Amino acid sequence: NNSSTPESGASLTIAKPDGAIATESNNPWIGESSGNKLGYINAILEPLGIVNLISPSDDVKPWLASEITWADDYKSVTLVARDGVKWNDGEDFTAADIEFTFNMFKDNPELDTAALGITDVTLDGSSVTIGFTGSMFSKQDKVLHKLIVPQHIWESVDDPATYENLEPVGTGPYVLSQFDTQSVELTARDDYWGGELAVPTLYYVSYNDNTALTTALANGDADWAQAFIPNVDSAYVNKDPEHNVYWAAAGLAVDTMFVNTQTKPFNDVAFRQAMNLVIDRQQYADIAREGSVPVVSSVTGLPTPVGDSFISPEYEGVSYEVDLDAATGILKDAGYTWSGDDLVDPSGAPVSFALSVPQGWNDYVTGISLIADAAKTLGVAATVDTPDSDSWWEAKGTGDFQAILHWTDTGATPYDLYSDIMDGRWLKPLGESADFNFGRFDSPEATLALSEYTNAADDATRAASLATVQKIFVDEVPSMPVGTRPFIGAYNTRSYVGWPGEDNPYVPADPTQPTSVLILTELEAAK
Amino acid sequence: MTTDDLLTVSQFSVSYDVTPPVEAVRNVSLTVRRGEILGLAGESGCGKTTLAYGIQRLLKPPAVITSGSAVFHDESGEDFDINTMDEIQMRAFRWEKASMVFQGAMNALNPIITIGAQLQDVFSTHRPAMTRTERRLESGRLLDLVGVGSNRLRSYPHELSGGMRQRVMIAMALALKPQLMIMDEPTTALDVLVQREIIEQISELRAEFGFSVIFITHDLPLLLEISDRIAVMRDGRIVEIDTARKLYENPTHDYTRRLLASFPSLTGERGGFVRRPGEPALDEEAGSIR
Amino acid sequence: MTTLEFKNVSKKYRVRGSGELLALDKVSFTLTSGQTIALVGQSGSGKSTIAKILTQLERVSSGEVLLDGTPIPTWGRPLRRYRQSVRMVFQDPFASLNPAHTIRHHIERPLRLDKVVPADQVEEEVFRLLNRVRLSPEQTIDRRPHELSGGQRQRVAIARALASRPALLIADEPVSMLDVSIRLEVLNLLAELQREANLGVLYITHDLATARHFSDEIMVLHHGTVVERGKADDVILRPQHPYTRALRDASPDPEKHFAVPTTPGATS
Amino acid sequence: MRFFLRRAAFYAFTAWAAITINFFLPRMMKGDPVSAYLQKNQGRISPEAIDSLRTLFGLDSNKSLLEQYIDYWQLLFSGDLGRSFSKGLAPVTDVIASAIPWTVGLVGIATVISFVVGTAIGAFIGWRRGSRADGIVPVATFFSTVPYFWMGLIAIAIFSTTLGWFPASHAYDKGTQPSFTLEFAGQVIQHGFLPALTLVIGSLGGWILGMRNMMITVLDEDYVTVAQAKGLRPSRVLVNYAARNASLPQLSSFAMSLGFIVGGTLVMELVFSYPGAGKLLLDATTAKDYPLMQGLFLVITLTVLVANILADVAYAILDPRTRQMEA
Amino acid sequence: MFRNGKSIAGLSILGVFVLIAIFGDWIAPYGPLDKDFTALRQPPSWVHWLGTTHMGEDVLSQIIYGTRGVLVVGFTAGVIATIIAVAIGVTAGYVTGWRSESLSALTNVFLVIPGLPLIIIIASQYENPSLLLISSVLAITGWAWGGRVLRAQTMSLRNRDFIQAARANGEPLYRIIAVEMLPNLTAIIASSFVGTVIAAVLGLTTLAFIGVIPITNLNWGTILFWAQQNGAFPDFWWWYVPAGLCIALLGMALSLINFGIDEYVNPRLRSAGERARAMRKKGFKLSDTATAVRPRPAAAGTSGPGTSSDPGTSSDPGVTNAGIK
Ligand SMILES: Nc1ncnc2c1ncn2[C@@H]1O[C@H](COP(=O)(O)OP(=O)(O)OP(=O)(O)O)[C@@H](O)[C@H]1O
Ligand SMILES: Nc1ncnc2c1ncn2[C@@H]1O[C@H](COP(=O)(O)OP(=O)(O)OP(=O)(O)O)[C@@H](O)[C@H]1O
Ligand SMILES: [Mg+2]
Ligand SMILES: [Mg+2]
Repeated sequence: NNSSTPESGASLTIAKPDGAIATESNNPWIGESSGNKLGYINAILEPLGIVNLISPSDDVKPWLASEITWADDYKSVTLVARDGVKWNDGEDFTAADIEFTFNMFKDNPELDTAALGITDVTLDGSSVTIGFTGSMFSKQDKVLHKLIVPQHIWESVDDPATYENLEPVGTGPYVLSQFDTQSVELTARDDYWGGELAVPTLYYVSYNDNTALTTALANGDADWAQAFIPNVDSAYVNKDPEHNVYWAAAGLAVDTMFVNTQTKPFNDVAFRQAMNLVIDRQQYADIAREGSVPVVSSVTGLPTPVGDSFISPEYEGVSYEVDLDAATGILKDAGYTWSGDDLVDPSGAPVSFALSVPQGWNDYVTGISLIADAAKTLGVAATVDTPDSDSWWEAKGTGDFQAILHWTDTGATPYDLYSDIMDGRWLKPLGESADFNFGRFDSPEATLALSEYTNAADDATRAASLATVQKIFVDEVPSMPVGTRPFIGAYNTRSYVGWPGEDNPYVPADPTQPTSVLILTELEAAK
Repeated sequence: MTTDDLLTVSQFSVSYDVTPPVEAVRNVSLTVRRGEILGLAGESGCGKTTLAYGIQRLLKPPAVITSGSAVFHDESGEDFDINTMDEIQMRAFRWEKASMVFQGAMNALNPIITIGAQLQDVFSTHRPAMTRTERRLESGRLLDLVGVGSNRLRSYPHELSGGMRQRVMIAMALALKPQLMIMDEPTTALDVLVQREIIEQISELRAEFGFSVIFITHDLPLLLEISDRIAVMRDGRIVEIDTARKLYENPTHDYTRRLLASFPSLTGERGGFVRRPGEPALDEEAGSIR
Repeated sequence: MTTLEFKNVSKKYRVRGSGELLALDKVSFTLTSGQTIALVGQSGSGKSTIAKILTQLERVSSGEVLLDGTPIPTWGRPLRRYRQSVRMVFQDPFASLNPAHTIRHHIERPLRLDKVVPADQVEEEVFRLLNRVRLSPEQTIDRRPHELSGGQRQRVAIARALASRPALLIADEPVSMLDVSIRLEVLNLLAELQREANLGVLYITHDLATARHFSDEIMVLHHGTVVERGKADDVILRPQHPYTRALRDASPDPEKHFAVPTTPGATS
Repeated sequence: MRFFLRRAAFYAFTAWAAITINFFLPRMMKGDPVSAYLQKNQGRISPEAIDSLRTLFGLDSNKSLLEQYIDYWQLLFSGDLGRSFSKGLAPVTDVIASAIPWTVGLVGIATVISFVVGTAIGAFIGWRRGSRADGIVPVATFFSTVPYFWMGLIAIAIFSTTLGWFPASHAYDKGTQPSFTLEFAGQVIQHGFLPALTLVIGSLGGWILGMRNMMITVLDEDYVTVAQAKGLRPSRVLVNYAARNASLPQLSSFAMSLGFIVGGTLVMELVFSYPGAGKLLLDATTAKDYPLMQGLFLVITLTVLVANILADVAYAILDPRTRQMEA
Repeated sequence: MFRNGKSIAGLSILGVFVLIAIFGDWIAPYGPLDKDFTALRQPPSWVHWLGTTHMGEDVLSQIIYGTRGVLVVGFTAGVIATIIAVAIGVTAGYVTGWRSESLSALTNVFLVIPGLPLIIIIASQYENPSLLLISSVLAITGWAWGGRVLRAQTMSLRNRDFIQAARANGEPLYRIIAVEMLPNLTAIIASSFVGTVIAAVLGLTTLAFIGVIPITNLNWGTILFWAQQNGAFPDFWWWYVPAGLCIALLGMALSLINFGIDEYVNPRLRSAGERARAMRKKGFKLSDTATAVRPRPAAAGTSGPGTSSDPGTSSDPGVTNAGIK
């Protein structure tokens, strides 16, 4: 089935590497329900609007809400329900469904895994206004990407957390036609509000691991997946270079080396700056991520091009460069010396540190091996630890480490990225478990600037505070970004075209996101 | 035409082709007469079993028959040269003409199959025309004959005593009314009372059916009682062969004499036995063990 | 003078599936050093059970065993001292020697265990013992059991039993597994040693002929009870109990067989 | 009768011990389901969700270990195994029910095939010892020492990726639903062929060798010679007198080998994306999904015990001696 | 045993691996983790005999260094498992009644418990588990089989006369077990030891492959883990084929040793193996049901008529009639 003639009416197989699906549950609020795990729930239920996380400066695309109006301080939003949308059981979609859905989060906070903090939901004809405890500026996507469920079904549900929703009713383009532990089949609606759909049938399939998934993608058993494919060219793209596409679009999240800023040696800014200068981001992208993700280049840590519009003028075009001389210069200035090849700190102690990531997280393990090698160029004895993931997780939270690789959250703004690294709101004393800012970077200015950024009511204030944040980030090196965390998508154009891609990045090509509904409606049969 | 001889063994040799080769039976010649019990005596390892198995071609590699012949003179007048038969002929010959009772009955019966099934095996192989019922009836009759009882057909070997097992073996050997029955130490593992019963049984059956028996044992007193003629073996050769009485009263060979002397008399006074003080100590033979 | 007395000894075995089995029923007898008693009986009559009780490999169910009038100890050092004076030769010389050890080990162990001789004389004593059972020490001492013939092995077993200088020796069918031609030699050897060391011997056998010649007294065991006991010749030649008679009549006896002329092959 | 009572008591004890261990083991593990969940979703779930998840999983109650243990037994007896954290809070019984048939089906069949074929080959090699057939032994042994996952991956590379003869994954084609049709059966066979074949090849060696060695021992028994002396056809001697006796020890190893099914199947399921209990167990273990782990442990333990009981019964039927002698 | 062809072959292969394990540092052309970023995923060449990994590490060097981890874990696990198996199995076999039954039940519980999760759980208790710990865990899940075999064997030894003789001589219990019994169990212990080593090697590599054992402990399994994680299957054969073959080769060597032990314990197996072939050369067929007839003097020149028979069918006469009248 690797033939290159497009097949009209071909089905599309969407795959995940997550192991057995086991039992059917189309509950959209449970992360591990079959609907969420395979992602097919996103073809059945739809969000309010679509935020393009790989190009946040794009306008938000209204979806079930035909109008989206944020208050200036982003503490409330008013949504107008789209007209002419029908649930797939024939009922009309109304604003009351939006109201119901958000009320459910308000009443069952355990379902609100984004911690939106909804205060009130008011229905006013065809519009709904939702109020929040805090500013949603940096969480716009999380609000708008909530899937809307039908009130007439869900109002009689006792416990929405365990409701299996076996006959899912949604507004989305597809309906569930057959569930099976091997594959889930969805068929296109002919009364979809968004118009005709090119793909008549979707299959969602799970493979037991990445290798099996890669094999399936390569031989055409699977068409579309969000999966990291090592050595992507030879394993996948080259199997059908004309049609196979692997697209990793950077979002506003990075893999970064959190360093413990409260203990030696990373409590010294000079040492952090020096380390930052010897880490080779290109090498990380090439080797640890096997060339399949974009490099993080801006010194602000913001991935490009997604973050370009957020980079303060001061750092525009300033890129990470490996500069051993500069690094040694900084160290010398700070009083470091060398004994033979070994770096000695001003107090006379040799400098060493341990890098750790859990065993089995192989790109990270490769990553820290590279960083350890880089540290050796400074004369630092850097060792690589790969404890089991539970020990690592615990140590990470309590700050019992010197350096780890970790990710930051992603969002429509750089807020998550910076906040996760340097925000005082996460700050916990060593020994207590922190959820972010693992390195215990303690900078009231940064905390203040971040808070100003997310709570501001105007763009100028935001720009100013973001610039402050970036300056602190660059100067004090609270953490060292090493790579981007892109949205990955692998698909082929044999039967369908119209995919998002390098040249038309309208959403990430991730089939498990609420935004994937847009892709499903954009696909066209290949000629 | 039938002769008086049932089996003629001449210049029969068997060796085990190991390094160095063991010549277990050397140029043995003997005849078994129709209806007689021929005893085969000799110490352990002298080749009794090898000879008995050898004339039935039952030995497994590395045994080879290196010379001689064993000719079976059938009632019908036909002669079978056992050494020239092929495997299929051999299979048809076995049990039909000559059957065996093996040393150690516990091991000679398959422990996980009923004795009935093991008896019926013989019929289904050699008498394919028999029906299942006939086979069962016949097997039952055989068990009755040897005094085990046809109700034991469904018993497993371990459910029977040693004596009963040996009788089952004898019943099995009788199944096809063979003309020759070879018994390799059939009573060695049994106690005297049981041994006596079995010996009597064999004598009775022989009187009834008229088959010949080659009876192997190292228990000379026993042989003397039951055999018509006795062959004494040593080192793979037959050193003396004669009627039981002659052998007992006038052993010509030294070895026979020594063998006889190894058995103190139950009721008499003979034997080199030094129980009572004052009698001379051990004979010289004992020292040779050193 | 050592006396071992069995007083109303009964032994029950617990048998899986079928409750209990009375292997010995109120058996009483006395064995003194210098005396040989033969214990004969059919298979399963309880002969070996008596031997096992004597060596304390099994305990009595009721009754008592007295050594010189005192009950025999059942554990610890006293038991070991008791065992030193009562030794056993097993039926199967192929099984009673440990295939993994040399002859030296087999004979040395009791010497060292019971401290029969000072440690520096052990070697000498081993040689003496081997010589006594007419084995050449130089040739046998470092061999393993599988390198010896059956008769030689049984001699080693006898040497081992004698090593502790026991007062009483129990021989449980010591020659039934041996080749005919060497049985008498071994028995003669035992008899000789018995005389020399003034041993008390319990000779267990089912062979009436050797029992008669080897022992002073014969004790006939039937289903766990002693049915007859008396001077060896008396028991064989003039049996009182029907069971003894049956046993005797069943034993092949060419002398009797050929005394009356019979047709060949027919049994008497 | 006593024999069977003793066996029953023994099985009851084993079951109790295994189930108790099953209860305590997961609780000795480090980490908890929530952090396992966050780890698995690296960055896709914000730590802000921790509290919601704790409530969701019902981890916010504090009960002593003993109370939990008692609850666990109560739930067991009521047939309720709880809900699985890592499978969308689905009832554990459902999750297991969806996986067990595949494991038992494929691996069970493969084990049986490998046992039957291996025993047959072993019997043949033992019978014709010294012949060229002996050459099978080293080959089979080689395959049984090859790591299974490696063989599986290579088999996929050759038979699936390169030659395209067999599908590389799953138990049947996507878009079909299990049904009792010929077509579905055909799919199951096609998908199951490669995993089953590799499983069989990987485990054949042990059976062949065990049977061959046993055959050689049995062939020296007197009753085999007797059977030959009776003039029985060689095939009959082979089947009724030699192989039948020689296969008895194989049978008890077979019962034991059923216990290794789940461990052995894990790698197979991983490599061939086959649905089944092994992968489920690994997933449950990494996700700290106690309810699912316990449920699987329970099912596995009971399966093994039942298999052993069956083997015991079969042994008792085939070997009359066991009925009398001790276990 | 050391004169057995199979054991010699097995021991030689094992010997080579042991040498590699000991002298790995000298033999290996590169450090196992030395990265050559200019030579990523290179097929075998003169520079890198077995090619390189995705980070430019030399596969050959990794295999050489990995040998040590495999052997150390395999043998340590084997030793520990054997100690447990001997302690529990022999005791359970020697004592009687409830003591024996409960030890046997313990053994069975260990046979029933799924080993893999047990390994994962125990291993997860420790940060950076040492080779010793991994071995112990593999041993804990792997001793039961040997324990069972040893129990059965001990039970049959217990009633043997020489043990009874030792008891009757008043030997203390520990001596009976240690001096009288154990030497007779050595072959079985050795074979169960070799068996657990094989199981431990396979277990270790499998666990490393599925990523539950720290990959910092370089061994052949971790090589395969990295290969699989980095998409080596099926294109980069040099990365995964040698490690798999090494495992199989080591397993094979150990199996050969076990064959040797088996044949030592049970001489019939030996005659079934090599001697059977020798006999075939002499013209015997072991499946023959009739004894070969081969007159001595006539056979001087030829190897005997028996050899001329066609080995094809079993109904074949197998013995040609050398008519002696
Ligand atoms: N398979 C064999 N390989 C080599 N030699 C053998 C083999 N079988 C028997 N022998 C030897 O052949 C000789 C005769 O053995 P055979 O079994 O015939 O003796 P036997 O008289 O029956 O002894 P027993 O009274 O102990 O049964 C012995 O020396 C024996 O060692
Ligand atoms: N350990 C045991 N457990 C149960 N029953 C036993 C045990 N040992 C012996 N018996 C039984 O006790 C009875 C007497 O056995 P014993 O061994 O004393 O007989 P024996 O006279 O020595 O027989 P043999 O001449 O065959 O050696 C027999 O019925 C036997 O089955
Ligand atoms: Mg014989
Ligand atoms: Mg006895």
